[in-house]
Amino acid sequence: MLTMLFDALLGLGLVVAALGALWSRDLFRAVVLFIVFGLLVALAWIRLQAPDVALAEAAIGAGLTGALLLDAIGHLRRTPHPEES
Amino acid sequence: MNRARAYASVALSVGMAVMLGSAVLTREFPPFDLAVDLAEGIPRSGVAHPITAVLLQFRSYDTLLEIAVLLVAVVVALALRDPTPADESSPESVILDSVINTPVLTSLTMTLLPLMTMTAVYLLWAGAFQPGGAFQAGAVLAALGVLWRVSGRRTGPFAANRWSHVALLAGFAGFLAAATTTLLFGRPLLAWPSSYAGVIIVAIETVLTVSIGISLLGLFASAPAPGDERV
Amino acid sequence: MSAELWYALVGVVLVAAAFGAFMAHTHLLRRLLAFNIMGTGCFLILVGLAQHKRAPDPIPQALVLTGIVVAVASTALALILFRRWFAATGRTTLPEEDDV
Amino acid sequence: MTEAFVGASLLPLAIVVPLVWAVLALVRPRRRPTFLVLPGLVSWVTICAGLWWYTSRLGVLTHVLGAWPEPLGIALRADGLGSTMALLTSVIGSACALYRLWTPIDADASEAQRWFWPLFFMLGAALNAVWLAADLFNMYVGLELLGLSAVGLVAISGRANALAAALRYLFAALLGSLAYLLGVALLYAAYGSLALSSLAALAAPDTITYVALALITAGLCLKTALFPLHAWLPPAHGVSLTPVSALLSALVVKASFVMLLRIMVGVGVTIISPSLAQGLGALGAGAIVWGGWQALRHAELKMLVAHSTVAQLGYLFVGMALLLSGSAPELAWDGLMLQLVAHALAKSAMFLASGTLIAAVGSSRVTDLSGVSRHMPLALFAFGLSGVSLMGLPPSGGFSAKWLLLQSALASGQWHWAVALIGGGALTAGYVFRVLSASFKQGTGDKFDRTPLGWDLVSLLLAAGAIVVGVVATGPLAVLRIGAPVAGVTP
Repeated sequence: MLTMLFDALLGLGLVVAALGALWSRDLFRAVVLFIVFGLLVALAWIRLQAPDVALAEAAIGAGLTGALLLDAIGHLRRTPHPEES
Repeated sequence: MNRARAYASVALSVGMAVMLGSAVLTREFPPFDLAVDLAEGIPRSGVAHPITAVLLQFRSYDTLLEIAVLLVAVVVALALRDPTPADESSPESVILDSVINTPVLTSLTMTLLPLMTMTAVYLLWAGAFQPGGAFQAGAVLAALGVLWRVSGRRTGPFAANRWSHVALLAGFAGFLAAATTTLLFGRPLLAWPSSYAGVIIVAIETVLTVSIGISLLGLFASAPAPGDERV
Repeated sequence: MSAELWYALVGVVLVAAAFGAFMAHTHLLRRLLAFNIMGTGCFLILVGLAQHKRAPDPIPQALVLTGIVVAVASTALALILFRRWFAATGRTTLPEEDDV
Repeated sequence: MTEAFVGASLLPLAIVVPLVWAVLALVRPRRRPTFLVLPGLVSWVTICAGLWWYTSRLGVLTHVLGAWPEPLGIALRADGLGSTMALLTSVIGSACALYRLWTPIDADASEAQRWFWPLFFMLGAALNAVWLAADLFNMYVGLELLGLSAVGLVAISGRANALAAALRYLFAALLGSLAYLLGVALLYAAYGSLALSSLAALAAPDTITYVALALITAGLCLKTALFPLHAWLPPAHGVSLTPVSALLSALVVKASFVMLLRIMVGVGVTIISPSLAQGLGALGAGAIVWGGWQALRHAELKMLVAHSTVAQLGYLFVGMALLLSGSAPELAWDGLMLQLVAHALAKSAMFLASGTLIAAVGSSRVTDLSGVSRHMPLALFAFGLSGVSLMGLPPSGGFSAKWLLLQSALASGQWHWAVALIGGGALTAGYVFRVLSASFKQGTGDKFDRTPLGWDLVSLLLAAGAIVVGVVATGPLAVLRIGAPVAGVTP
């Protein structure tokens, strides 16, 4: 019962985080939500009994991709081309 | 975002959801289970952990091509930042721009450095019989490198020097050599004799870990920085 | 409903939402986010559906590991091109496509 | 060592050898590593020629990688189509490599072009990996390797418009391969296998299979630039370095098409409805008309040639429609195969010749070609010769291909395709003569730059190949029928 509740909440959380990452007005917030999304997916992989994928997702999917995207946004913000928030 | 575009987006989403959802919900049970073949193959694979066995035995060719994909991404990264000889006097300035130099982060990195290195080694070793392996270990190494770089070190592991170049190529080149050598003995590509398979796989995973770490870090570190407008 | 099927369905919703966003956005970073979320949804479908009413299947899990590395390589490549493009033109979208 | 073993060992070598040269070229990336590249080309062509010869003698060759039999492991498989495409890849690849080696080093050229060679060999390995693949997921990895190296090659010319083209190409490629991967995920869930051979035996007409095939088709059509999903192609093929344009148009877009062909004919043939196949053919006909029309009115020479690729790819989809829904699939198969081969040769020749003309005139506009006929007769002749094959005049390979497709359409009573096939030929004649007539106009000035003789030579050889394939079509066609998954086709 408890695990079912956990699954339900996690699934919901995944969709909410994804929608936030996809449609948030602020690009920085979108990327942060994407990293949150990656960490939540790692939990989902553990529930799917895939600890290897969970490890890779947390390190690469959330961590490295997140770092790359944050770095790119920082680059956009520092450069004097005020095109996009 | 104009209204028409938003409606079109919703329509595309709904269409995709209906299509995929109907496929997922009507799926019948598959006629056979590959897991049975897999369980029979594991004892001959030289590793105990099934995922590692799939990645470096049953579908090792996929992994070989995948490392090539990673290498191509790094090559393009290098090509597009490529410092011309004239620029080599100040390669650090490119990096320093993306640095967030804070004392907390610096001391954190110093603490994490041994810890993460140990984690990477552990993951690599564990991959033989439980979750872990070259990719996870390589990712931890790369994360370490990213921290190292972000905390303001100039001599990062991906300073464009000869050693990082060697480490970058070693994984793919070593894997390719190990894959091809079997042909000389009249065996198929990647068909390592089962008595040596365990050793060979550990060796490949070790070089791959370093190469994957360096490649992932290279993708991070060689992104062109602001002010670098040579196009 | 098994947990596996549930996560496969979550994957369906993720792919669908991200596909719509991919087509709607012109900002290349937003498209890249959508691509990554779509990929993750695809991986959830691959593993979840294969394991539905079955023991954990290492094969799709290994495929997903491969897929994650390919995805990060593609993302990094896209970001490098994007930053070059931005440095050269100051644009965050492709030519002929208006800003959002 | 048995003959069969030697033949089967050539399969992995056709992929490994270019990979080895990619590594060698990476050790110290240089702009013109002639003495590194030449042995690589020779061994590559030798291996692929050997593979083709063994396939023609022994039939379909299989190499079980790691000695793990399918479906647990992965196999490489060389049927007639696979080994012919591998041979073609090594030959056209070598021609483009020679063109590149003969290119004078421009001091202003971007340093990024030092990385041409590793990417070039990776591209060659990826192409061979796709031609010889027999596993759905392995095809995905091969296609990604191909896509990323192709995007890299477009990007390294370094100018801003090349970056835009590379980005557009990359995003289309990413979306396309993700759609493909989704389809593969569904097929694995439905059948528990990724090997094409086992899926062919299992495929059933249920919802999940249809959705999977729809996703795979959509994704691969995007990657093949089927009209109306073609918008990414002309800029990417138009702005690249000339040998890169040639490789992309001649071979790279065909990779996703061959995958689609293998899946449609192997897995889908019994469950695809004829109307669906007709739909794909209709898009192909649309491509023939739209691509031809755009080529007729485009101001820049390389963009004209790139639009011609959009049009010529349309013939492939018309051929696929005839293969899946016509009553003469064996004729459609032959026509399709010849179109693949003849277009690859003709289009690479045309791009290389165009690059030569542009370099001589110093302008990429068609109207600036006036007077070039007297100064660049060889390049112009190569252009015209490849044009003969593209528009389908006898005795070229393009003629035989279109003639076979036409016969297949008439035998099936599908007259509408005949209209598209003949109309497409007229449009092609239009844009080829547009270039030729511009070149034969009296020039205003006589300032033409000298170009290397080697450039003319490779484009002439490729164009001659496109003609010769038509003359000796029966030989290659017999090989191309080996292992063909079509009823009534026997070698």
